[in-house]
Amino acid sequence: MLQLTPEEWTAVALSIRVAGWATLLSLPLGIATALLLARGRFWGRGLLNGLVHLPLILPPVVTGYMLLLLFGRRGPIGSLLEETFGIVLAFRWTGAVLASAIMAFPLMVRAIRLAVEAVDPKLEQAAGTLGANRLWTFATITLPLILPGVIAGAILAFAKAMGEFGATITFVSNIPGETQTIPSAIYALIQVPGGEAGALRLTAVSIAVAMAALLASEAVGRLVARRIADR
Amino acid sequence: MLQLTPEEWTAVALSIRVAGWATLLSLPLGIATALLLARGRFWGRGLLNGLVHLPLILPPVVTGYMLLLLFGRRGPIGSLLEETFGIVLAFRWTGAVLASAIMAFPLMVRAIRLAVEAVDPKLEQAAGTLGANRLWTFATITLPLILPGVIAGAILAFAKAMGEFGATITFVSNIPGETQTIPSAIYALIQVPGGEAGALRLTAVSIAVAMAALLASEAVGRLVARRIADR
Amino acid sequence: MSIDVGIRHRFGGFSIDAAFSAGTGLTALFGRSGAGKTTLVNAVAGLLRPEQGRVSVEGEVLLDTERGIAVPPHKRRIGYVFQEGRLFPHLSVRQNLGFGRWFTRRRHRFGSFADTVELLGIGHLLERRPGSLSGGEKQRVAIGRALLASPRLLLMDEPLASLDEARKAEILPYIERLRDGLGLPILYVSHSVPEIARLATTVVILADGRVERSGPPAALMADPDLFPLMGRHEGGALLAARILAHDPVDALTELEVSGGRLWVPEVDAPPGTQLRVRIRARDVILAEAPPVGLSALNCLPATVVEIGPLDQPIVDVKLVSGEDFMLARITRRSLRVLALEPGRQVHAVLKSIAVGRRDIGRDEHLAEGHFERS
Amino acid sequence: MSIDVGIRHRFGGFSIDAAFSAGTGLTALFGRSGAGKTTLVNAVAGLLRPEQGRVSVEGEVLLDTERGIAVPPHKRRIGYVFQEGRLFPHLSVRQNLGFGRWFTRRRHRFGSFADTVELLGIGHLLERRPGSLSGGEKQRVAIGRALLASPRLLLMDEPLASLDEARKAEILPYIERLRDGLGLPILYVSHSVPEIARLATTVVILADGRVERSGPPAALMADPDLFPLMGRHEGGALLAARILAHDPVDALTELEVSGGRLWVPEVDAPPGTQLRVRIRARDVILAEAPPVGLSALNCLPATVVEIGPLDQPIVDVKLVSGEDFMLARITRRSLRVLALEPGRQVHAVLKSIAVGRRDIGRDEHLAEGHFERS
Amino acid sequence: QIRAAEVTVFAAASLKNALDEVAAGWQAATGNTVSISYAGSARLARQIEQGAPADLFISANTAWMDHLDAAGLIDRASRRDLLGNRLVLVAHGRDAPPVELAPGGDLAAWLGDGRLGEGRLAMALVDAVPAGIYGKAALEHLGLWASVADRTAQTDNVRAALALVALGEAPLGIVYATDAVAEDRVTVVATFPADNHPPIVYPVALTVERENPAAVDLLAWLGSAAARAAFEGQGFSILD
Ligand SMILES: Nc1ncnc2c1ncn2[C@@H]1O[C@H](COP(=O)(O)OP(=O)(O)OP(=O)(O)O)[C@@H](O)[C@H]1O
Ligand SMILES: Nc1ncnc2c1ncn2[C@@H]1O[C@H](COP(=O)(O)OP(=O)(O)OP(=O)(O)O)[C@@H](O)[C@H]1O
Ligand SMILES: [Mg+2]
Ligand SMILES: [Mg+2]
Repeated sequence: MLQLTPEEWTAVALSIRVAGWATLLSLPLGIATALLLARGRFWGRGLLNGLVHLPLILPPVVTGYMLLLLFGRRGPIGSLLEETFGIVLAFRWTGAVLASAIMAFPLMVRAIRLAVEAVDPKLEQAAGTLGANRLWTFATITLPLILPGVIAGAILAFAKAMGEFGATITFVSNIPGETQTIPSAIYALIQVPGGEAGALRLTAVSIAVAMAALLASEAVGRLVARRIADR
Repeated sequence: MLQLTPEEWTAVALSIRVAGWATLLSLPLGIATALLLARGRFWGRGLLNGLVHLPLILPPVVTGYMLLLLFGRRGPIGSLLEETFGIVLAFRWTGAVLASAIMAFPLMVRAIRLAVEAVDPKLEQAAGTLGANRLWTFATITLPLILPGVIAGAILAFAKAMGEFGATITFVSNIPGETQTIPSAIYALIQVPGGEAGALRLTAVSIAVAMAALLASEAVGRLVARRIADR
Repeated sequence: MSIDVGIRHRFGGFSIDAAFSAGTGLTALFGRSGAGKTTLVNAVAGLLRPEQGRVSVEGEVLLDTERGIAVPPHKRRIGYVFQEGRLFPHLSVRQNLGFGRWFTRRRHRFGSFADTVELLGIGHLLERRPGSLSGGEKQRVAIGRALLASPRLLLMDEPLASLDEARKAEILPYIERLRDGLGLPILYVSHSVPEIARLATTVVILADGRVERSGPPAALMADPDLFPLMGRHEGGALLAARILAHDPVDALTELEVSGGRLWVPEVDAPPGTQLRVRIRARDVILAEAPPVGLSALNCLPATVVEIGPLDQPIVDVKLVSGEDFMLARITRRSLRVLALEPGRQVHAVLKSIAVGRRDIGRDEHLAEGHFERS
Repeated sequence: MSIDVGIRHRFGGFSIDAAFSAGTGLTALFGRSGAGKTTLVNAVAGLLRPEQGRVSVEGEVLLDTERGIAVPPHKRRIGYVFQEGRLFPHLSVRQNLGFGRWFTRRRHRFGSFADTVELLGIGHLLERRPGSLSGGEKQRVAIGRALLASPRLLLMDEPLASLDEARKAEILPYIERLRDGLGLPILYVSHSVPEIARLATTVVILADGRVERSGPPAALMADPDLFPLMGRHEGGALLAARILAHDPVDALTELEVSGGRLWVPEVDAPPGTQLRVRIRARDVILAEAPPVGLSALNCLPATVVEIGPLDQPIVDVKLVSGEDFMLARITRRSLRVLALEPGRQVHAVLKSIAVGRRDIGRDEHLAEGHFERS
Repeated sequence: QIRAAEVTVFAAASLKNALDEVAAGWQAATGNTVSISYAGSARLARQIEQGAPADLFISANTAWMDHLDAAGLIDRASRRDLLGNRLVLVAHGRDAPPVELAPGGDLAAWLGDGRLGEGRLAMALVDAVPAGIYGKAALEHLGLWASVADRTAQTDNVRAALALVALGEAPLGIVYATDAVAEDRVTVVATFPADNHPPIVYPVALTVERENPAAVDLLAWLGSAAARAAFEGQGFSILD
């Protein structure tokens, strides 16, 4: 059953690559945003919070369309990026990374934020009295303590990225080998008669990959949690 | 700009209803699942965890199709429900509730689970020594302590349900007044040239509703968190 | 037997294998940091399930690993004042205090909310949340919470550790009342010898997870071997005493002990009341003849029965006065100067005020100790 | 002035408005539970930003709300032993201990890791995580962690509260060494009068957020007004003393105090060393004439200068012996029997062993106290 | 440009089977490579508007091709109607009896046998997706729309409508003939006359911004005999 065609394999590989990069690249920003939202007291906090949640609220097509308008070659940001850095996102796998990352962002931020809110500031204060500045305190105390949340956020993001379809196909289309991820491939397959078997196979592969990632993250998460548990 | 047609208003009202019920109904199950996953030590824990994450990993169409297979009138569960309880989900707004709830479930469970894992079991032990059995301990100690996570999970679920499109339309299709939620309406609008304005209006409404819910939940969350913070 | 505990358990590098029985009254667990006191108490409360063990309270078996019995904590009706507070952060102080009351049958209840709050001096904190309480305030709320659950056994793990002397002095008599008035069995962990001397019916000394000694406090406190553990200046004798009369003019009370009479600062109890009086070895001066013109009011005739090791600069001299043993700590030089030796008749001189309020406890139990000891 | 603190702050129902200055040495904060000790210490550490206040340590201004100065905690180089431990749960004991060392410049470092671990007896815990440590073990690790950060000011909030006597006895001399050897200023919160009497250079007594008294411990300990706060049996005099000679045979040390000579259990310091000796009022017996045939070795001639309120059953008699004030607590009856009155010549009799190891502290500072007092 | 030697085609998703076959033939014959992005016509057209690297666009309806044409994004000279399709009424089950399509009346009456019953008529979105638009037009033409307007179950694509019928969730559905061919759980019970609805055409055109000259060749290949065979094999009609 798992006899995938080369094209399907390409889609699988691409999906993993896209989901992996999307998770990895958005992680620092996700942590920073979670920290800001959990700890920050600034004007526009509510706005930022809303913005982060937008991709969740909007139908994916709309998000994809907005990305297309903004980051497309004709879009204001897209053209800027291309001119100044030579970075093209539209219709490239990098664009798929952007789309998945944005769609997964609210999930990641929420998970990390919950973890941040659970950190006892008294421990951070203690690190301060021992000479650690904010950055060091973050690196040695806060970050390790929120690690379970970071892992949970990362795995949510990865899973979401693996399954993301609407925004991705709208933003970067469905070009085999470049932007055709598993969900797009499944979509193409079920648009025509006789594609179901292929769709099923791809679904199975997708589940397998995501489950492997899930199990790995759970294992790491438990390990980390055990280390932290002050019990 | 916010001059919606009566049909669009119907879609807005329906979306709120669907998202609201989806959130409310899945909450108890979400809490239970989160507890099981966080605290349980049973065979099949990994499986349950995987199952919960499935809707995130799968392209929404696939999830919708599976729902159709299982909960359709001809599906094993669907027919059972209809025969024994007279509950019909297919082509009903109740089906939309089911689809949104399932799509939002992984988000809800993760948030709550993180909160459960942050609860200090020593406090629950203390409640035990004071005579509270497990149920009372849960109601008086655990639940209040995980409330911020529950609220975060609920708002994530609500937002997700407001934006859910793929699984819903596949499962219950698009029946104005019954199953046509905002995302379906938006989708229909952007399929035709020149439909952008309409889509934009609906998008704005959708954002407004979700933001209101978000702000409310944040406010409640802060209140709760302040009460809990043992700082 | 009121409490019967025997457990065996192993953590990474630490293993505990301890058993003790204690009658009614207050059983003090004493031992150095890391000796296993909290572990033992947790097993009694049901929070630790030891590899092997048996716990019974007033005849009811709460744990018996061999017979597979393990009553869950919430059915044990055991109040536990934790070493680290464990107040519920989301509940107000009032709600924390009332928590256990909820689950207590009306007929089991004792102690009123108002009285407990008053005693602990936490009336002004009732609407606060525990998060911002001071260390001592938290501890007091924790005590109140456990008491108000009206348990049938009270576990207290260093309950007074971060309280000031004045507050301690207010709470100690209350614990005595619980012990005697209500007959509530108490398992009490403390590093403070004065507290233990005053409160304990039985002392269990733990060292490295094993019971090193156990018995009535009188015997243990007078055991010079244990002085290093207790801090040398706290050791001494516990005498059973009875109130003879009060002298309202000088505000003194005359006690009868087996070896004679003692004047101590007024004790608030009617003549005839049985008391326990701690006489620290450090406070006892030995004299060849009853001294005159001295502000020390008490002088008990005594006979030297034993003299501690002479290689120490300070020597513990064991005396018998009436039926009671007493200890006096003196320098080697005084020993030589007074030419003390077993059999020698001396006089034990003691200031009245050396017997402070916290050295006098009510006691119905010490008598038992008496018999066991002899 | 080494530490200069003045803060004003208001929480819901509690307001603190306290200021004190302290020279080098150890400043003890003393006061009942909820008096505001931890609040004050937090302000010094920079963890609480008071509404109004000024904090300076050795001339460096750390906080001055008026000038808008607030040095962040991590730049203050202040070691803080918290009342509740606050160990990092995700780090091993070793990592917890080493945490501050990381951030300390090499030239500022003092104390070796190995020695500190040895002193605190936590060598066997190094690879453990704090979660499963016993209460006392946690406290010891917390002390080690603060010390190993090599701070220039040490804050200790009830650091020894849950330690056993033997462990305390090991740690106290170390704190003295920090205070004297390294000249490390220390702000020390404690409810234990013996600890304060032994360690403090300055005592600040807080009540209800206000400084009620502050000054050298000798003056405060001898102040009967403060006895209720300290627990009556702990009050007494602190005498400046100098070692005259050792008697190796009896293992006694002869001290010179202003009123005469005292024999106390051997002190491990060379002749000439300045000490402080605490003489509890409860331990002093007054005699009309130097007694004979008594095991009490010390007898200082003294003059009664003042007699405490006579409406109390127990009376504090203030004596002057040489240049020093002393206190004796006696019963009203003894007062009458001995017919004491101001001006009367008496003899203060004291057992050698009443001066325990924890009553003798090294002291370069008490002399200052002397002058301030007069 | 990413792949200079590669022709990029944006094609309506329903063409996948046939077009994959045609592309394989062209690749074999010319040695060129082709990469085809299948998605809904609306998506693809919007992407071309935003500068997508498409050389050739095959739309499932004329509206989006017209839209691009108006925007000046396609090579007007190259535009032609490539394929046609038929709209059919399908019923659940292997051997549902055929029905005669006659104008007028009530749907139930129209079916004569109450086959719709309480069930719904599965269609693609009637205001948005081409198959739905055509279906609604056909029903209106027959005067039946009013009776089924609130009995439809509309999906976001025609395959989903087919799935509803295949699973028996909806007794009847309106789909393309090409979809019905390969699904053996449904029976085509009627074919809508071509004049009942706007012509179902798949227009094709080169984009203005095409960067690969081979695209012209591929466009020509779409009219070749081999290509015709492939399209017809999937049930499409060849229009030119
Ligand atoms: N989960 C555990 N894993 C390993 N060692 C443990 C664990 N729990 C307790 N210990 C060890 O068991 C010993 C006894 O701990 P316990 O808490 O009973 O001591 P304690 O007598 O209460 O000491 P303290 O007076 O310091 O509170 C300690 O050395 C402690 O480190
Ligand atoms: N955030 C706060 N809100 C309200 N009251 C507070 C807050 N923090 C402290 N307090 C109150 O201020 C008083 C002083 O607290 P602090 O912790 O300084 O006491 P403390 O002297 O250290 O007492 P203890 O010896 O019990 O630790 C207490 O009554 C406490 O309840
Ligand atoms: Mg303990
Ligand atoms: Mg405090």
